[in-house]
Amino acid sequence: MAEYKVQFEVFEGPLDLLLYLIKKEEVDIYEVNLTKLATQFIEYIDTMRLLDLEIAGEFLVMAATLMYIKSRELLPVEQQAQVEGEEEGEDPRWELIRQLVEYKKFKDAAAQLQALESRQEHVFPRIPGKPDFAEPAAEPVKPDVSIFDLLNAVNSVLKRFEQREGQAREIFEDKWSVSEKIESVLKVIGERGSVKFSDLFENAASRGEVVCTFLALLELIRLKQLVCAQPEAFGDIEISRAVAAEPETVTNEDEKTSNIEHRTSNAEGEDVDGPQSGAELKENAQ
Amino acid sequence: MELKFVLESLLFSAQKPLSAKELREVLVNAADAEDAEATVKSLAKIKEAELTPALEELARDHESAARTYRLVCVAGSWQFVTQPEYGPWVRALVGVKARPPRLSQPALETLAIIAYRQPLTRAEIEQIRGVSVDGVMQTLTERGLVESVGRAEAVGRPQTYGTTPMFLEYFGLRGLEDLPAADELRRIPAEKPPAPVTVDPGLATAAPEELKTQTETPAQTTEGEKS
Amino acid sequence: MELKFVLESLLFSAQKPLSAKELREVLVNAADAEDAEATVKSLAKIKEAELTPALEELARDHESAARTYRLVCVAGSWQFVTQPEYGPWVRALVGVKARPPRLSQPALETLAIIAYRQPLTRAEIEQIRGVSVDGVMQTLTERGLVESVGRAEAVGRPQTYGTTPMFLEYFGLRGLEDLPAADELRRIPAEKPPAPVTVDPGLATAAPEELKTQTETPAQTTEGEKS
Repeated sequence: MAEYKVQFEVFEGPLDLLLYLIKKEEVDIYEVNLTKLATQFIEYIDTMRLLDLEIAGEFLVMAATLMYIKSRELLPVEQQAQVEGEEEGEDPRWELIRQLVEYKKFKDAAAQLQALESRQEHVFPRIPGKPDFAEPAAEPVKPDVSIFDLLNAVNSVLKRFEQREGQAREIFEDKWSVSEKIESVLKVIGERGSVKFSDLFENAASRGEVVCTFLALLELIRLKQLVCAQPEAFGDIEISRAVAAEPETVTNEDEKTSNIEHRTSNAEGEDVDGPQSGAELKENAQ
Repeated sequence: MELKFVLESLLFSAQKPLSAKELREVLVNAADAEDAEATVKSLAKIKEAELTPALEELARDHESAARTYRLVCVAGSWQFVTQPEYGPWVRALVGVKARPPRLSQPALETLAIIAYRQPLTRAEIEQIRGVSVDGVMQTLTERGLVESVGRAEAVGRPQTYGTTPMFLEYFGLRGLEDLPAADELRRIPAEKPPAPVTVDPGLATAAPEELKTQTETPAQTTEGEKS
Repeated sequence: MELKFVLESLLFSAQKPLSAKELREVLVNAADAEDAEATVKSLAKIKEAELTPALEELARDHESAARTYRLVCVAGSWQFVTQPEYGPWVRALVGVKARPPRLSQPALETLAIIAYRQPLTRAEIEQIRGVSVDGVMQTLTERGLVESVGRAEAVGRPQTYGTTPMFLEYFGLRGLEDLPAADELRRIPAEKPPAPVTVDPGLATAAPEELKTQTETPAQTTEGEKS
């Protein structure tokens, strides 16, 4: 009885149970005595009922099919032929055996997949450490950020600084000059070959900057340093260096050393690792 | 510099599996380097289609070297893996492989049917298994092992299912052609005999005997394997 | 299971070089697994001294196999390495995969501050940005765009940061003097935080005065600043 119970739990369906019964008989599927098989199958169903197990509908359908097959076998030959004639050669025995053969193949295939599955648990890919020369310094990295991004960042810093401090109005005065913009446009085009018109203004932080950039472009086009092209109607204008034009060095008044006093503080951050020492500070200030 | 060795050095150093396409990109990139030498440049001309035979030869090399690792192609990407028998030690080094729980018997059966017979409808799967596959199909879909691949040209245009690249990865298969005994299982199922079966009077087992000769293919393939 | 092969499978799967001692630990750990089989258990008894001859034999095996990689021992640790002649390709592989993602906005802002104000301390950067820059500084350092260039003449002698040659390369600049003029940024007064707990207010401002001269011309400061 215990054996029955265990077996019932593992049957995937009526076909599975039939295969189990055939296996027990140790015969080929094609040689199985279907009448006997039908009897055994129905006995199992009865046992399942007896054990109060839930019987799936598929088992009952199969039981009915087997009963039908069994009953046909008991009919006289003439009547058998009659039944077959009605069904246009649809022999239920053949249908069942075909189904069992096919199901058996997939059951075997499933077992092979299972073997592969457990094998894969023991297969490990080689994941080496990064080679030594993976250090960024050795790698010529393609710039994926333009100088405009950097300028944009500068402007964000300024904007936020102003918001935070609510001061330094002169900081926000546009400091852009046309000559600076000429320089930066040339630099970008020298670097990239060509640039989209919109890209030049994409990151402009202020109206003043846009104006300066635009004037710079006009100036460069006037000086035949740059050419504009619009590959498709309403498309973006492409700006590139004019052919054979020597890049004119546009010198820019060096304003980098500001007159405004830099008041940098070195207030403690996490870089300060020692205790504060007034004496040391004084000494440094000397 | 022989192509196969260059490919070996790349796959040996790669941190993830690489497809023939990706390997070709690397060959091209290497040739693009400023200081690229003639040999490096020459390999950039190799076509993607030429890489596969070289990779296969390489895999065979490692197969015959019979060391503790192999070069395998899983779902179109090549990688070195250790042999499963060294799993207990490698696991102690790198930790247990993160893998979903093992598939249940019904799930494996359903998956096998889909793998070999794809694309097919749910009704077709159920016909082969003889039971409903609703719950199982949900599990397989959720685990990304099968997916809907289209619709059948049948009444109601039901969805058809097929396996995913994840299926290949999960079982460590190069492609569907790598499935065990694929030829046999993919064969179109035996059709009913052309003419009505004549049954020997009174003999229950006669019909199947008769059938065997008429449906050669299934008969041959399962014959002899007593179940 | 021969020891040498187990060691090979381990070194083949390892992400970093392993010493004989570490390898022995793995053998012991593997044997400690619940389901460890007899062979796995037996190898746990092997002494560290016995590993070295096995490793040396393994290295010789790979030497004679003459493939594109070798097993080498560097500073007492064993690892597989590709032969140098494949460097051009392996380097291209790294290049392909290591293409860095775009810099985030916080990273760009921090970089801008460093570029225009270098050398400066982390505290100064944070003061200008108004937020902590811990993660961002790490990214920038890892990407090789900024580096420590010295120490400030201030309490605790905090590290100062500046941009690297890589930074110039990254943005296509010939030098720092090529940075688009952004006087405003250079002019933002960096005050000390409102209420420093540990610093004597009178003294804290003194040191920055001193720093002033060193931060005026960013292009030049990196030279004389090393401490």
